Amino acid sequence: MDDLYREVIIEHYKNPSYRGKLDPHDISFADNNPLCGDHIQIDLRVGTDGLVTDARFDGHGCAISQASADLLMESIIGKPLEEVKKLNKDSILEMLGIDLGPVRLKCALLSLKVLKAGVYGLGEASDSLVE
Amino acid sequence: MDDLYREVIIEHYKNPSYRGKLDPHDISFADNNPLCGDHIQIDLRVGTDGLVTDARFDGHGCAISQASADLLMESIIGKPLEEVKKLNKDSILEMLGIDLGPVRLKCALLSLKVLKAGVYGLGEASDSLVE
Amino acid sequence: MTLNVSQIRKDFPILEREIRAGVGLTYLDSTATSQKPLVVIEAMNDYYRRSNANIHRGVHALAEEATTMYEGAREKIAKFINAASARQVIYTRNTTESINLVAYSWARANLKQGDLVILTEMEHHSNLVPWHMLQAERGIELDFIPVTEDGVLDLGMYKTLLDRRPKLVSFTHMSNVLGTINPAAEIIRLAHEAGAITLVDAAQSVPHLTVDVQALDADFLAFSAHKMCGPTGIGALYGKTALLESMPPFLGGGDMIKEVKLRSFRPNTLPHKFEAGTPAIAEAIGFGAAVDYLSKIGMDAIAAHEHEITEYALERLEEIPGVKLFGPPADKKGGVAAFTLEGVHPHDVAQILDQDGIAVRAGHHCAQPLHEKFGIPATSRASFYLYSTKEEVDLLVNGIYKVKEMFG
Amino acid sequence: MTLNVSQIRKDFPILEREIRAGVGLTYLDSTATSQKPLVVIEAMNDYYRRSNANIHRGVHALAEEATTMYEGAREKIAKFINAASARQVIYTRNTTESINLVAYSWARANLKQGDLVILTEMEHHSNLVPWHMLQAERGIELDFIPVTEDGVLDLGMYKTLLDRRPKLVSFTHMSNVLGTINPAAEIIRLAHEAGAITLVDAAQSVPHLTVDVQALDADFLAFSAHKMCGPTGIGALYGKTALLESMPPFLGGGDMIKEVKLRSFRPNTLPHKFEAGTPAIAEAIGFGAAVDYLSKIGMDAIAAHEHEITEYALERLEEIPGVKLFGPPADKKGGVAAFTLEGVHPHDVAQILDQDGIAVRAGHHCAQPLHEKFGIPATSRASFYLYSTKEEVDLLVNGIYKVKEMFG
Ligand SMILES: Cc1ncc(COP(=O)(O)O)c(C=O)c1O
Ligand SMILES: Cc1ncc(COP(=O)(O)O)c(C=O)c1O
Repeated sequence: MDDLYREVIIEHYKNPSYRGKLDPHDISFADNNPLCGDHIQIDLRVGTDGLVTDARFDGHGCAISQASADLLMESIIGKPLEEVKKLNKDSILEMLGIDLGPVRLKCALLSLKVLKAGVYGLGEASDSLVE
Repeated sequence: MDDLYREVIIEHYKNPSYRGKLDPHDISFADNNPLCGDHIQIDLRVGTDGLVTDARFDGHGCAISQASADLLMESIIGKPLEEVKKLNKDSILEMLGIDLGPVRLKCALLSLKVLKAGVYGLGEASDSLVE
Repeated sequence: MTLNVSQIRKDFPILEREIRAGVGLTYLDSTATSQKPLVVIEAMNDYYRRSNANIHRGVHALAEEATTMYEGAREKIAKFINAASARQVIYTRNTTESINLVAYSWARANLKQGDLVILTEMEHHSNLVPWHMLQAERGIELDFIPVTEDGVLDLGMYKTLLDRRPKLVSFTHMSNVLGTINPAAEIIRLAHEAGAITLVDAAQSVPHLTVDVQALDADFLAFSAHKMCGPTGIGALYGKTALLESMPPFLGGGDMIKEVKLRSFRPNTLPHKFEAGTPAIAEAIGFGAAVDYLSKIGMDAIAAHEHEITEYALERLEEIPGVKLFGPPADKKGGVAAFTLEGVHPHDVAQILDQDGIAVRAGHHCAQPLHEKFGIPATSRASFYLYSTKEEVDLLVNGIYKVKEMFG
Repeated sequence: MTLNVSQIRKDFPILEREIRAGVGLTYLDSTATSQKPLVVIEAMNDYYRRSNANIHRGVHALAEEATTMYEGAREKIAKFINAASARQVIYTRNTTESINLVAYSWARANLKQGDLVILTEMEHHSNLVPWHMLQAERGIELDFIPVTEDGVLDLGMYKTLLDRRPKLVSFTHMSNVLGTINPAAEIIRLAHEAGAITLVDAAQSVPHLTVDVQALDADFLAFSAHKMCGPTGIGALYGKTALLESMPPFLGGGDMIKEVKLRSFRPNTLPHKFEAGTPAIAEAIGFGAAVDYLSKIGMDAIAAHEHEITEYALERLEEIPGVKLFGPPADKKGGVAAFTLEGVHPHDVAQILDQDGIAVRAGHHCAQPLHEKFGIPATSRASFYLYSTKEEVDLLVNGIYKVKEMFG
């Protein structure tokens, strides 16, 4: 049926591999999607060499937001933080393999916004982080 | 040419009979037309029997506002205050003998508003006085 | 007094639109914003093509025309809610600005630290955040009439709250999530007995019910044109004359003044005192046309039609396994059906329905605290208006079955 | 780079209108509000007929479309004034609300008793009254850059005022009465050197000149769509990002929040933090279309055309015995000619011109203190835009001779 709901998205939504929390963690950040109230928390462990050694997301949201969080966690484990900082809108759309209108885009990008705000040590996850 | 500028209006504008101030007076009130900044002051003398014995207007404004002030003064001298209170939009339009759109109407009614606010002893000349 | 809905639908050009090739529009999102009939679109069109000018201060023909149309619309709107005078109707951008006007002007002049404002747990953010801001700034106190499990206000608790002598009771006439129609006249009567002023958020009631501000005895009442067949960019605040006259101005600028000196000004009389700068002229004219349109059809007939559709929708939705409905039964509510579907996020419900051109809204509908109360982050919401049909309800129900299949 | 004015006039349906039988329209009141080209009217029309929905929170096709159009317009407007990011453009109702937003949010958070705000003697009421209100509430001080006899700002006096370390310098880029184009970049540079923030009232400059907020280094800049071929009901406030981010919200309600609890809220990020409730969606789209229209013609070409018309108008008006013009010569001003006619009140001038379909404005043009400075209560004002012609100037001049005859 709808491209938006490719098998892979429904699969990651129903059976996420990286849902949960990390305790202890080196970085933790949480924020909401103001449009729908969806909430995501991301915990990271980072090695002394600056590589992400483990990552988890928690919270609630739609299939798009949950699947993209799961895919995002998968993609950053083993990567240097410097590379995580470079991720943007296009990285997420590529992982999802779909096109999104402006409202659903916010769902897809929530986890990346939260991730980057955490990595940069910001007080707030703003849209400008992911453009 | 234009009905709005009937002879009588131009005449009362150019040669008003009741322009000036009264000192002493029993009632005096002044206000502005917020739309154009025109200003009118009205002074009245009232006899013990409640009849207006003399009336003057002062200030500046367009032909319509000045002519209607002059005509208004003329019409109230000798009248009881109670009757003055009953004057309204229609009384003025009748004196002028013309029809007016909403903006010029404010010019025509400024003197009546000021007169009635003074007669009622109000703090402000509001539109509701002349409808 | 039944509506000729197929005729009415022809008044709304958008209802003929294809959302995508071969897929028509099933618009079930009128609570967010209504669609616009051609007469409203054309009224603004005509204004721009024939009469456009700035108002009040101009003496040329266009300015006179525009002023007459702008003020004529105010008369219509006043009559629509049975205000005693058009001067009691202030044009604003929307319900939200109307409420903020009261919060900035009336409340900042009248409320001091410790003064109590009563709201309800079912308020839209627009009737919460202005009071949060005032609480932070002024130290006023807020308390809330609770919402019961079945989605109505707990009036017993309200009476108890009134013992604390609130200064203001501000509440929604109709919930945009639960659909609950609150007993506004009673709430206002009790508030007045306790010495409080009242503000009615009528964003959902004025579009859907006959609202009579004098019968309600409302002190302030706020609504938006865009939810009642009118344009975006304009709303209204109704207020009692003595209150409005006693209030300081809100925004400062052109038109709201009687006289300006370099270092001071005198405010204008009502309603202009609260309308600073060039107003939404075309929008006011569109608002007037919307009110004409609704009046001609008749608000009671519209309410009856919506009631019929809502009753049918609740019945059909209830049958679907996994669907949970929120709010009271049809006889206590307007045309709103908010629900959750087990195991599927409301965003996904809305997105999949959209594939079939069915427009419902998903999220917290600007009522996060209410959703929190019910322990859910979001709902899907279908809502109805004079152009809604039972066939559209059937399409919705079929769509929900499709969603279940995909996520099954 | 001369305009094809007869072609341009065809874009504006109203210019074909008859004011009364056999009398065409000579519209010389664009400073009050401009006329609208068909593309702008049609953009809003199309929106209501095809895409109307509430924005941001909807996931259905119409909501996505409306959101894209609304935010797309913001991008266009940002580009038009060369803002670094669309996030720096806040939609408001008009210039007046933009200035009030700064007065309520930035100024109330940053100014305390005794702090100095510098304005000018040629300000529109919209850039006076908000500061009068703050003065009454907060005890800030106001001072004014004087206007010289020939209608320009006295920059020497400005420099002296700056020694008093103002917190804010708020001034008009172009006077709506004198037409004076103020040296905004220099005023801002000097203000910054003195440690002050700047607010530019660009209501008359953005419609008529190329305005580059980055080249000006403006901190805040306010303008209205209706004066630049766009609809009523919408305007904009540009601000520097750091300033806007540091400011508390202004109006509270839907859309401007990130999260709402029963007793508290967190504000949203820019630009949404300042846009509460359902915004003027159709109007934003019309605003975007207006900016497209002006960009296509080219602001420099428009300014050059207006200059030519203004030069001609001043020359012709000056010849008329009894006419007194206000403001600097044509090379220092935009397309405005304010004048008095000896022995005739400006209202009467305007009214008699109207008989021939000539629309000029008469009054204080929301600049009472400036008129007081010149010792007159009112002026008549003719103003020009991209569709104005020399033939219209000739009609105006003939009309004034008629007025003289009537009152002669
Ligand atoms: C210089 C100036 N500032 C401010 C304004 C106010 O604009 P608006 O009425 O659109 O808020 C105007 C126009 O009337 C103006 O000419
Ligand atoms: C109950 C209620 N109050 C207030 C509002 C706010 O209306 P607006 O966004 O038009 O200001 C809405 C609509 O969104 C509503 O449903």
